[in-house]
Amino acid sequence: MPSFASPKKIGVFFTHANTGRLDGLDLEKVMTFALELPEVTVVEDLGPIRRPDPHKLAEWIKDLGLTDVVIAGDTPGYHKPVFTRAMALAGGEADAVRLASFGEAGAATDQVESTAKAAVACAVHDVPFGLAVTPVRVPVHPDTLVIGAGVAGIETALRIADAGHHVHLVERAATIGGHMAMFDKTFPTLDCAACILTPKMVAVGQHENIDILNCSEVQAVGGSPGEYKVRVLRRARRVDPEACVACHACRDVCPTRVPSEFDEGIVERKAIYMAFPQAIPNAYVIDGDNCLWVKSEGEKCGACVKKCPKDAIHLDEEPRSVELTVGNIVVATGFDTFDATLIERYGYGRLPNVLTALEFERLTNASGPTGGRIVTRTVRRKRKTKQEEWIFDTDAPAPRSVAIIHCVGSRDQNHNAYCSRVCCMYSLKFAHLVKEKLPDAECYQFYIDMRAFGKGYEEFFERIKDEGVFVVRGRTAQIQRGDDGMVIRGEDIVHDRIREFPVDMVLLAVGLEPAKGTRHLAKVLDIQPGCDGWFTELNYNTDPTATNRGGIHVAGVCQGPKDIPDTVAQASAVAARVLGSIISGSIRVDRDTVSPAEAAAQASAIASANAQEASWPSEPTPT
Amino acid sequence: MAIRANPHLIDELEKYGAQDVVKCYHCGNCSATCPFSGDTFVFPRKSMRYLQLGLSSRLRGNLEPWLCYYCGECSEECPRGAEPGETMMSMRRWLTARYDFTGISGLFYRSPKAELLAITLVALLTGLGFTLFGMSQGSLAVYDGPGAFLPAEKVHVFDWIMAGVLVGLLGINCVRMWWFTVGSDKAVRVPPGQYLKQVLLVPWHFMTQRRYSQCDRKRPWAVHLVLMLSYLTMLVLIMFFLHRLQHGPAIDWTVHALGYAAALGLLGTTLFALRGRGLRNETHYKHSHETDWIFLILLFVVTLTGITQHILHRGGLETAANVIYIVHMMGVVPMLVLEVPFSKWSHMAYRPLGMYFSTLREKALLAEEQDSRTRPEPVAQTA
Amino acid sequence: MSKESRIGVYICNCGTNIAKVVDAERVRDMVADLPGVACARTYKYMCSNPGQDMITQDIKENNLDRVVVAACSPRMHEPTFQKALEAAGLNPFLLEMANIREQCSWVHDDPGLATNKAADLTHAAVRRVARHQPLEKQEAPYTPVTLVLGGGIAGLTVAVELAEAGQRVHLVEREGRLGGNVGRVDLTAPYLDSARDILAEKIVQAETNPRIEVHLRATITDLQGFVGNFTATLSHTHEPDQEIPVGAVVVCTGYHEFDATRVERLGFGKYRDVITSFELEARLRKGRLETSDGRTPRYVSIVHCVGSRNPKYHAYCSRVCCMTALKYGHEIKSALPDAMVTDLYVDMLSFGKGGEDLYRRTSELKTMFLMFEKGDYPVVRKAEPDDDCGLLVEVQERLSGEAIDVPADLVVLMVGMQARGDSDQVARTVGISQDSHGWFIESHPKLAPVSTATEGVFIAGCCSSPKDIPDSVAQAQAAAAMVLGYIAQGKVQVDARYAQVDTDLCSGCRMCNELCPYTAITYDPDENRSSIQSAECKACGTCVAACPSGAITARHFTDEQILEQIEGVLAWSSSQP
Amino acid sequence: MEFEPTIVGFLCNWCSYTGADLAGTARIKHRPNLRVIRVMCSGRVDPTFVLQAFSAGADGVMICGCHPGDCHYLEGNDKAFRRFQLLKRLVAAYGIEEQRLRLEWVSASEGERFARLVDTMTAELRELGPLVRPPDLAGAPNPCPEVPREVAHG
Repeated sequence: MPSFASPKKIGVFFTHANTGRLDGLDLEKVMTFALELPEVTVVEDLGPIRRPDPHKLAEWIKDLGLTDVVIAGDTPGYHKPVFTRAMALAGGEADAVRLASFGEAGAATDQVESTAKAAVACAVHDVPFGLAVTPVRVPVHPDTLVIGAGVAGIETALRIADAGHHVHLVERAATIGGHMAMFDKTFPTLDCAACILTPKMVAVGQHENIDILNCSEVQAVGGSPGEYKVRVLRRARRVDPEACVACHACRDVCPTRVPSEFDEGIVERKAIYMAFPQAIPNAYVIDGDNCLWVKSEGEKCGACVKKCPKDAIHLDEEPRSVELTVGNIVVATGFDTFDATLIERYGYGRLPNVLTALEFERLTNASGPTGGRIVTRTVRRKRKTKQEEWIFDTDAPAPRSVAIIHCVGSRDQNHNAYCSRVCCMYSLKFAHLVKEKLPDAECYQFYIDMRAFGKGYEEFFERIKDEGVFVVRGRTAQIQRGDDGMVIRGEDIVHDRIREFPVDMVLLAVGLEPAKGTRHLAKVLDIQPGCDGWFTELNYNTDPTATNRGGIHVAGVCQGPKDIPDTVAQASAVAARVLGSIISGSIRVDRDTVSPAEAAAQASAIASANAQEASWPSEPTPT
Repeated sequence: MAIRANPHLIDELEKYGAQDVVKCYHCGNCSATCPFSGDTFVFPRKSMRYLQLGLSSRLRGNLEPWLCYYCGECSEECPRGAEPGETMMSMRRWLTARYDFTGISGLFYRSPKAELLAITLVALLTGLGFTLFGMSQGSLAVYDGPGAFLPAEKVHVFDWIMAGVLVGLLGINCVRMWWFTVGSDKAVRVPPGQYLKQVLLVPWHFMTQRRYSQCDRKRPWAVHLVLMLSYLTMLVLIMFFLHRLQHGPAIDWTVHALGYAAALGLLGTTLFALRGRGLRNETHYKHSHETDWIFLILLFVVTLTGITQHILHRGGLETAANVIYIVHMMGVVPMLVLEVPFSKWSHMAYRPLGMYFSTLREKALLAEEQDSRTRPEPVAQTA
Repeated sequence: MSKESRIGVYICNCGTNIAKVVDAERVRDMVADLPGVACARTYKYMCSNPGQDMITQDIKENNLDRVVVAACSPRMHEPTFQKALEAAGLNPFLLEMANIREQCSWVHDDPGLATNKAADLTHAAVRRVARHQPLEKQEAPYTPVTLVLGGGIAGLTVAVELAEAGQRVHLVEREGRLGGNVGRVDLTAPYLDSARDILAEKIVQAETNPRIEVHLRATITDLQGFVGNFTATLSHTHEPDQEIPVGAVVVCTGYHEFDATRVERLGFGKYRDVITSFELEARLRKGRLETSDGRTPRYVSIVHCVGSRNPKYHAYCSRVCCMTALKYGHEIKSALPDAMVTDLYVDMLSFGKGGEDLYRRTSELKTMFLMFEKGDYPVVRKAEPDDDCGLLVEVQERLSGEAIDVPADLVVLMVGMQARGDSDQVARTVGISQDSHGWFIESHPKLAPVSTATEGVFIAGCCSSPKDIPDSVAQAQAAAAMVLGYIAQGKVQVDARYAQVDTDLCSGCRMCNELCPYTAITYDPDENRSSIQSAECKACGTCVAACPSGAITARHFTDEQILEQIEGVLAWSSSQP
Repeated sequence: MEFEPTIVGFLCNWCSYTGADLAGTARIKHRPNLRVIRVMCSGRVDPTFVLQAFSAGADGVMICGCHPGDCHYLEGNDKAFRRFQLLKRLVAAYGIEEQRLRLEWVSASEGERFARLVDTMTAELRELGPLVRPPDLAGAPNPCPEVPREVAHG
């Protein structure tokens, strides 16, 4: 607690944890700065120490007569307990150990030094970093840009638009809805994803305050916080969504078939297509990469144009750019799933009945190729080319046994070291769907740790076990072609044995990865992607949606894997920030430019003001 | 009765080369990857577990490290980088130390300095001994025949004495291995008939490295087999045909052809292994314990001096041949005396025995299971 | 009804959700001939855009004046279809839904009986809708002042967030200090940031912002009114009660820790060196990580899932304990470099950002992890005199299959979260419901995770289920967004469903006056009549059922509508011919 | 064919109807004999509704509300409970067996309980057989004005 009664002697100790956050930082300069701060008597660089000895530290503190200790570095908290103990051993005030974290502010590379200095100044004065950095406020443009129209983007857009403010919703695909639109059911309540999402999609489509820019990508961002100038590239749709009535006439005459992205390639679509019947905008679109007319530069085909009763098709449409002016930008670009072909021993791509999670979502979906029947993939000869192809046929035999493998590409330092957070639960959901539709089929879960942490999740796990699903603790090593289907091999750790048995279908619980193009977008927006590629939030604990640039926010999975409830909550949270700035008419430009001297002065002022009335928590009284 | 966890076992194993064991979070990937992991012996995860918890009694009776040939697949696929393959390797070193009743093995593994010192000491003693012995026998300028500096027949007597001592030492350790892994385990009763029935497994595995060949990767097996057969050939030639090898200057192709092949085999494989360990170009070469280097370098030196000595002799440079011969013996003696019973070389006995004992255990457990199956089924327990 | 109505009936297949059990076509054929039915259709997904378009198109083309949708629960999609009616220019109250999914196809197996039931429900809806009247929604002003219950991290975030947007907030805290449970924590997982700094920032912001009024040692005792126009009564310990008008209420009352004495085998309360995670936090913070007799512990054992993931105590996972335990692994190793840490867990739930990384790094510190079976808690006992530790923790270790004795000088119990003891009182006061564990129920976990059944009352943070700090903060900000949404509009729409008194029929008996829980009914002695303030009426209908002269009508739940519905459900299936 | 009784259920919107929906989302199977009529509160259930249901052919009537103390409208279920005491006597006076009329508390989280209630009531009514409708039931006037407090407690 700051006090004028006795003079303080503050020691500032620098530590390193090799997180990469200190790259390019000239520590000498920060140390010199620290030594000039009032009451600082010692500044030491402890180097990359692993485990300091508390007794040695205590002696040191005693010898130097330190009253306060500031630990500074990229993750100084790791050394707080030992310094606290050393302080107690030295007979000092245990509470007088403070942290100056350089990682906290998520500063851009060129800001590392000034942020570090400011953090040290704040800790020396015992003032939280967030308080000392006076936010600069600038007027804000009332329009908002939302990038990505999955459930997060939709939720944010609706919250803002419902409050009466204009939203530009940019989506790369032809329809809004994102991944959630592909799902069949959602865990743990098992209500259908479409039932939850489609009303929201309809509301977005009808909302007078939202304009959907589909088939679009953000190309460039200029301007400054409060008034960003955004250039959006609108790729050619080639079908006017206003005119199209989704009568399907064009689709019927289109000669080109390609795998449907929306159905994860397990069924085909035409070159003129609608991703799914509930697509918003509810209109057809032409896939320029596959359309015969486009590929032949107008030489061939064009059948759809003749068929269209509304003259909605314009095959020669060119891409164009639009300029938008917005006050806030919300990034909600979501994820892509891990490429399962990278793990060869699972045989994905080689073995026809090894499916990824999204493929299974489409297979089991009532609007999927088999009307929701779970069947194995069977071979068929193409009529024209006589080539063999593997398809899902409604009449194909159902699998007698299904194995679900968790953590595919996740929790694995050879691929993604992080946990994808949703796979355990969706795997349990798959098991339930298999058991519900095929009560006689055997279903196995191969897992490492069952992460059923949300509301009602653990209960769902118990229910799945009651339904007769075998849960095996152990990761599967490989799947090989067997005499009759496939053979799966994994260790059943709890029962201390290797399990090797035939299965008809294997579902790979693939993890989540930042959506393709995330790094590029980060560059365009000048915000930071973290070490795993997910966008870095300004403060992990208190600012989970803000970025290092004022007025640019992140929502949903693009900040890190999340399930739907957490995504929706976070998406709404962003809306609070956006609405708050619009209602108050100004926006914080904070932490973009931190002046260490100013921060130090500010911190010093707050500290002396607080010396009279202590207001932050010291030793709490347990409730 | 619960077993007390011992956090310090990992520290001990680290001296034997274990690293990153603590990273293992028990996904079971390694056990399922390993083609040898089956119903009775599930490894390497379980062994890693014993190590993490510090269950040294379980680990001492564990045969599983001998069933692993370190193809390295488990380490490559490990999602946490916990190096199960290297852990099994270090457990083999630790077990070697446990089997060795003298304690010398443990000392060597824990302190490579001690091993180097011992090697130097033995080498110097050997050099001194053979020089004194040679001076008493003849002239340094004569390699073989009358007046030879080191007459082959007499040296051969020394060879046999050394072989006898080594076999005795190793034999005691093998018996200890049996006691730890089979004999003392009351849960497993191996009928004496089985011992006899399966005994051929030992030479079979020794000669063919059969099991190694079942790894998904074949090259390490091939290299190992060439090394092993070359060494064995050389051993047989030296122990039983020394006089025909040593007498010159004519070349006796019936033995020399074999000898040259074996020398080339040894030279090639040691060079290959040295290069691999240097470059860390394969998973099982990624981590090298000091004893691995010592062993390889010794073997290389011995091979090289053996060849040189032979060339010098056939080339008529008898004095030089004798000097190099002594240098050769200064490598051979420490290699055999220290490596065979106390260090890496001992695995030539423990591995086939490991196969043998594990088969015995497996059969005994199987018999027991069948026995219990004929008994009435106990009331099924609900999980 | 003089003129025959023109009713459109729409039966949804909901993919196969309904059609798998209920024969939608048969239901359609059965209701198609009922009096007043102008058209009847089935469709795969009625809630989809094409489905809704079909309804609006029909209304326009077939001149429909009433619509029945037989689909999912009206709690799910009534607003969706009401919007579809509005889009076609029809009053949204001329819609009735028949719940043939949640209450029919999902719970019955026999297609014949289920189809009959669906037909009955649809029939009833047709009969009822014929009696529907167009109703108009009313608007009311919105008071841009927000009441936040709970001064923990969630409540502080809501308050600061709203105040930064220029709005006034009353922050009510039961205790004498702000900060809540985060105030008892020293460092946060996974980055070991200072919890004190996090809180201090928020607390200073809350205390110094003139738009936030902090009420310490205060509770809410009453909440009257409706969204935008609530009156909350605050009761302070040392001051008289205070009534404040607020537009919305955000409940952030947090959690309470599990009482570890309930799990006897863990020895909490029996051995002084068995402590809870909060006690460990306190010792770490004081820099005195010692045993009860002042020794430096050589062995520290951490037990997960205490009170969590066990139906005997709480079946749910408390979500934060694993990460906290991993954090302790680091903290203990930092304070006591020579100590050996064991971590007894069930499943390691290190799922958040940075979580897996923390788990790996804690492993690298040679923390010994031991896995026990859910519900099979380890047993703590006193060590033998010749042991080098004070306690032994016996655990049936699943990854080795062995019974292991773990040495411990200090055993730390990761106590889970449970609903606060006073949460049912809070729930009753503000009109929200609780689940079987006592957590507050959100109106929909995915559609509206921070809204509740009462409009204008929101929940955020751990009071709805266990959460870590970032998730609580996100929820708090989400709640702030909901409030700002109202404020941006400046007004609220009042439900058109309320009770009305027909003054001609009212006898002035005043029976209803006493019944109304919202004091929405006033009696005029001059006229000897009662009347109802529509904005305050919440449409429960108790007064309607009680009125002896039948003078009160519940709009949209009139006697005749319900009687028609009763006859509708029974017309085809009553056992009597 | 076995007798399938028809039951009319009056479920309050906040607890019991939500509980019945929960039985659906959790797929807790139960007998299809109940026909649900949603009311905002169990306190809304006018005795006329019950008599009308019996008269129109119901074999049983089940009223479900929030548990005591949990009412969304504070004490509507309490009113329902008091009214029910009188209603029971009235129904008995018509010669209708008491098992045919039930008042139950089902919270929003009790999908399972709701399903079991439907099953047990259906089973009981199967035992009882179809309701023999008393001739004077049809067209009865509002038989049950609000009971004064003293009567209810007495």
